[in-house]
Amino acid sequence: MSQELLYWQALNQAMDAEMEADESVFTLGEDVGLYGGSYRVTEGLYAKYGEWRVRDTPISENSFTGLGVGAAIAGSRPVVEIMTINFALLALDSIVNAAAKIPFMSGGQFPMPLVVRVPTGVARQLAAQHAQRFESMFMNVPGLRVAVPATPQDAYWQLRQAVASDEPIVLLEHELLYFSKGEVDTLADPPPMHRAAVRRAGRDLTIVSYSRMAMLALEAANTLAKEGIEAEVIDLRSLSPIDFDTCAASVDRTHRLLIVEEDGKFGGVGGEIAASLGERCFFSLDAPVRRVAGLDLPIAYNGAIEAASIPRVPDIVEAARALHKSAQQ
Amino acid sequence: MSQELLYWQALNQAMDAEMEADESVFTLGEDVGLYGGSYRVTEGLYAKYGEWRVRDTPISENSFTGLGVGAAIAGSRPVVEIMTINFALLALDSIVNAAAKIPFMSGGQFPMPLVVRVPTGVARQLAAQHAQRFESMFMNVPGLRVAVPATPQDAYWQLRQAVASDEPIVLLEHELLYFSKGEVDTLADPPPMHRAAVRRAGRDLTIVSYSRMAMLALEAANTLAKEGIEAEVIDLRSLSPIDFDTCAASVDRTHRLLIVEEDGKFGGVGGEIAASLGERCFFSLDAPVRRVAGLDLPIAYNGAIEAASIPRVPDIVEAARALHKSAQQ
Amino acid sequence: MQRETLHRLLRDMMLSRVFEERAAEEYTKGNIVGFLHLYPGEEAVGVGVITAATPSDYIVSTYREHGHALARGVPARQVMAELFGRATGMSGGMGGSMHMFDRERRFMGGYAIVGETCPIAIGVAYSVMLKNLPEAVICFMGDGAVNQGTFHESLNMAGLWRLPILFVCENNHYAIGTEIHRHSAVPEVHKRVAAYNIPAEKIDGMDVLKVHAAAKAALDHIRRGGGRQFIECETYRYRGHSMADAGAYRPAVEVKAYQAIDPLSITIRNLELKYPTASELAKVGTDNIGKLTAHMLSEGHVEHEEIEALKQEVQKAVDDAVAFALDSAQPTMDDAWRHLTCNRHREILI
Amino acid sequence: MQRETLHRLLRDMMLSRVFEERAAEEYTKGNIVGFLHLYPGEEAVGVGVITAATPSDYIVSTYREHGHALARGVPARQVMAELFGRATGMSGGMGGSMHMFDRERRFMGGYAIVGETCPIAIGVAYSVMLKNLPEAVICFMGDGAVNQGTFHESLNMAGLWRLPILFVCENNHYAIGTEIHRHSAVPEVHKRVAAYNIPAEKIDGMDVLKVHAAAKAALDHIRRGGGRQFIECETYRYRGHSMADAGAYRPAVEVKAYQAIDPLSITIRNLELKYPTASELAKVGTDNIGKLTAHMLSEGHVEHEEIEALKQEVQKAVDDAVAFALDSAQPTMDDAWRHLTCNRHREILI
Ligand SMILES: Cc1ncc(C[n+]2csc(CCOP(=O)(O)OP(=O)(O)O)c2C)c(N)n1
Ligand SMILES: Cc1ncc(C[n+]2csc(CCOP(=O)(O)OP(=O)(O)O)c2C)c(N)n1
Ligand SMILES: [Mg+2]
Ligand SMILES: [Mg+2]
Repeated sequence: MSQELLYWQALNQAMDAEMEADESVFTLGEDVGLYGGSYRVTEGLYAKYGEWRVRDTPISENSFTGLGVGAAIAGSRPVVEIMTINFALLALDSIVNAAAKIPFMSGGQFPMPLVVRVPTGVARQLAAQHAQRFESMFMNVPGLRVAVPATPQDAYWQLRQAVASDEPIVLLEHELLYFSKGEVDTLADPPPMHRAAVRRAGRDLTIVSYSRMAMLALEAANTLAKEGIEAEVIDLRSLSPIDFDTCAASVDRTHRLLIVEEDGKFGGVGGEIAASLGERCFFSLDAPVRRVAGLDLPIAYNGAIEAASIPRVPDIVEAARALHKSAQQ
Repeated sequence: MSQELLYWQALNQAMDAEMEADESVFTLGEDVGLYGGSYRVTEGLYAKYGEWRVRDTPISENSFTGLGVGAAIAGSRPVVEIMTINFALLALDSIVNAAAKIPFMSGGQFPMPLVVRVPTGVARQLAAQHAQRFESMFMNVPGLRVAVPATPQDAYWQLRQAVASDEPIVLLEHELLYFSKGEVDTLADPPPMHRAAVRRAGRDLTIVSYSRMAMLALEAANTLAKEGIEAEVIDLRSLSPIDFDTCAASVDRTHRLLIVEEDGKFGGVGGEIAASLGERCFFSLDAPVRRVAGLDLPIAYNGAIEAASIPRVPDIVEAARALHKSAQQ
Repeated sequence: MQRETLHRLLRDMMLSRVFEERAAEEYTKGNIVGFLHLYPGEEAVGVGVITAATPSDYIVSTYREHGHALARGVPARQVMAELFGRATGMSGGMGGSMHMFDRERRFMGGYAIVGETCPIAIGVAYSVMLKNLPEAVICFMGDGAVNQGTFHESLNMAGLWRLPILFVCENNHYAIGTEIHRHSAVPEVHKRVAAYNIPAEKIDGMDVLKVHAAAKAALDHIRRGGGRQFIECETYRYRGHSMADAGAYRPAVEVKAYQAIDPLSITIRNLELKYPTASELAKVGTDNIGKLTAHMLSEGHVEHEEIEALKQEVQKAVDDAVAFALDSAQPTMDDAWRHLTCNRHREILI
Repeated sequence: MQRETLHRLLRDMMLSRVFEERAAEEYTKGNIVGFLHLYPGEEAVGVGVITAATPSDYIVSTYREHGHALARGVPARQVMAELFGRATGMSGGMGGSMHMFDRERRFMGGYAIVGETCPIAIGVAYSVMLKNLPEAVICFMGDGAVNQGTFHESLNMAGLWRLPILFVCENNHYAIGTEIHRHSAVPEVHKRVAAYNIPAEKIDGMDVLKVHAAAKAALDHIRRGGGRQFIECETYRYRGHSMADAGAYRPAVEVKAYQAIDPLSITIRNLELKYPTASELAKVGTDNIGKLTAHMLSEGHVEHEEIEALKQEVQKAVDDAVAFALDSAQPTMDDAWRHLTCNRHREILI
């Protein structure tokens, strides 16, 4: 059954479906209840499931996330919403020191069916403390998984898969995607949660990206096609684990790799991708792996500076063009 | 004036020198005062400078680090000790959202002479919650600097430079280095704080490493030399910024790059190094860049498993040998 | 209280109100973007407290700080220009609504992470102690911020070391859509402060005179070495949490009830009151209200025309601020990089 | 109180004491490595509280939890084997001294991040509420943990939602080398709890009977739906903070004074006391001590020989535990990977 939905509606339906199917699923966070969630993801659930299963919390990020950890080891299935990634820094102890470690350090005794949903990314002029990305912070944490749905369909699938999983998962939802639209088939079988999607086939170069930037990369690919450059666009869908097989297969065919990420370049997600694929595809690469990334600058409030601080479609086009040219020399 | 000192003694002398020279320098943290610091770095300072300049704090990591931020913008020069990196997760809000952002988001109005000293790394069977590394978490934060002294001399120099700087700096001190010994010249002019050091020259491959692993890489190089393989060993000394020039110059000569890091491989420091140098030295590399890194596994209490979870000298030797061989084919 | 002070209180409140309503308009026009948290209804708190500070005191504020900056004497032009993201703004257009700084006026910033003002403010206070100066630090926070760990940690240190700090809780009963009874096990904030050995009291935050008097007493006490104080000011915001919020979670009767005690109207009404003569007063005795009335009487009260004049002055200042902001240049990328590296001086890094 | 319970209290305290002293020895021999935080002096707290729990209650503990695990009924063998890092240990050798877990006994772990027990325990309690079961959660913390933000945040939620949880503060007056007066503005922990609408009381943590009685009453109340409770148990650790700490920051007279009220000796002395006859007692009246004495009398007391037998039993258990640990296999790398992915079931990730 396919319908056109906004990204937030897809998440909302996924939450509803999981809560309806399993009484042990509950959600909590600031203003997820009566208010319906800052990005409307939990809209309608408070009235339907009551305050115990849709819990408004005080502004206590570390402890309500830790509450999720405790509930998870006691047999419940919590979905914690942290209002934005910027506040998730306050909850890293619960996510990294507790959730990611307990199954291992207990000698495999406990499940950790915890989902942490986090709006993230650079939205519109929210300034330095409200426009961070931090994806890479969650990658260097064994025991934790990180998913980055870019489409309403993936949002629906991956949230349901996350709730169903017994491992702790951080779901990063880009704030500018909540009102993007797409077909959602709620009955179709989803692909594995962490498999990358080839969003567009192409022979000339591979663009690896994720979340909102994957959508920009697709736009860029369309522009490039008009110039005769056929870019293959891979949307990673997951940052931990990363589906390097899909990426490597593509690079081995195209011989060029461009990585597009919104986070700051230095120490960002792209470093790991470039390093891993650079090693794996060393002999098939015709040119250095390139990264188009956010500037290593905090996000300014000023709109023009903000816009120039993260990749835009022309930046991707230009980098792809240069990569394509250099590879032909 | 050169003397042989333990790493912690070098830090202690650096602290003392800075506190003596400048009244606005003070230090705070858990048990830094009466107790003298978990790793003795602040030994003797409480008696000498009194409780206001050597302040024992409650167990409140985020707030006493934030206290440092506030004191820094008010004209003092705080040196915050967080007892270990594992607890620094609790203080990331103060470090990342506040210290790293204030100078920028105030439009350049405020200094941020904050030093955060943090014991880190895998020591001896401290288990999953006490053996983390997290270096890469601090790299993707524009506005923040990260130093990783590996020798008593660097510990002395870099702590003094950090205190003198008006930018916020995280100083990562490996727990197993505190009792390592080395010559310390307190009068010599230090190199720039973030410049890498070529610890050993070599023509066959470049090993880039930092902190304790740089010392292990040196050991490995000595073993390799006996087999006729001459490895150049670069100790980065700093993880933000990284002195890529020194590294690239070496790789362009040796044509092979091995990165040795103690943190987990996936999403770790090595990714950025491999990506940056892989791009820059693409045409001079004869073989894929290799990373020898910690396993992507939490650290187990069990000693044998712990030891196998991070690089040991033979692991480095073996990887270097393989790289050397592959490059000759 | 000086007639001058009374006028200043009134003027600052009016300025804040008019400024904020204009900011809302400019937001609708697209001149201001992002999160915009407005202050109408709460002016008596910020104005009452900040007018009690001396120039040597420090202020640490939240994302709802335009009124605070104005009361601190930052020209409306610079505040508005910051909202417009211009180079002439308080933070050079880098910070926007939530991050206004003015080092010279010791306005140590607006912070957008709830609870973050507490650690930063105790740090400023710690620095004051190190310098051994008779200065006080003012730390603002909302009722929602009280549940953040940093509140607890920081107040404990402030109490333990008797730091020179005045904590001001702007209790408007809501953390975005969550009412205080639904976020705090003990909704009387000042009672929670007993856990930290910090003298605390609750003040009517709709009454600027009471707020001002309490803040003045507290700050004087602090500057004399008395250490940490806490005031909870009960107040109300008339608008939604930010421009993105319609405030639909609040019953209309509640909003209306609080609008009936608008701190601006109350101040004007009080100042306009025809007071009894001194001899009449003496007969009444020295009860609380009498005391205040007597005091105000001795200072004189304002005429209706003066209020009109103030209104016009304030309106002009805000119009001028908008014109200034619109005229101001945008910051450049070079400015941004310069701000990031502002503390590098001539330091050679590598 | 049942004679049986009295004996159990004594036995568990003895076991904990002997176990810990042996652990210290094994540490010196190198059989145990890493951080080792021992419990001597504090046994009355853990034993008093945990023996008051039913099997359906949950326990969340800190890094100083060996005595807690033993009191919960985990065989000494598994506790010791964990200290030795063996595959037969409570956590398969992955966790060590600071991370002991026993899912079956609802021993939900030892946590080494100070303050972390609070959020985890309220989460377990929240889950109990969701399941609507008459179960209680016990959350341990030290006096130093009280200053961590999570304490504040979690207690607020526990108070707000009346979660079925008993917080137990093991107040041994020190956070490593920092005495409580130097880390807490209000050193009476139970008073700080007033900020969260949680009934709190202070108990003599050197008296196992008092601790047991208070915990029992609290847990019964919680299981009957009464919600959140807090007890502060004043106690003392005889050793340094961990094996790495000589405890030189404490005056010798202080340590000696507390050793004179060793909870073990006191319990033994109490149990051995020659009690007055019932009629003699009746004349004395029903004062506090009298009440307890009467109660104990009615249940009977232990003979000196029984205590000797207990000592031997406990010693044997600990010897056996060490032998077992030494005999046990080391976990393999495969085990470690298996533990990391224990929740992957047959899930296909990519
Ligand atoms: C740590 C953190 N969590 C959540 C938010 C999102 N947020 C912004 S304001 C706010 C409510 C704050 O309420 P209160 O402290 O009462 O201040 P008020 O807005 O009422 O002035 C929330 C939850 C934030 N900015 N920081
Ligand atoms: C967040 C955090 N900060 C610091 C430490 C280091 N540390 C371990 S135990 C301890 C003292 C804790 O004191 P208390 O809570 O009173 O417990 P006790 O050891 O006295 O039982 C400290 C500071 C830690 N483990 N976690
Ligand atoms: Mg509020
Ligand atoms: Mg203690």
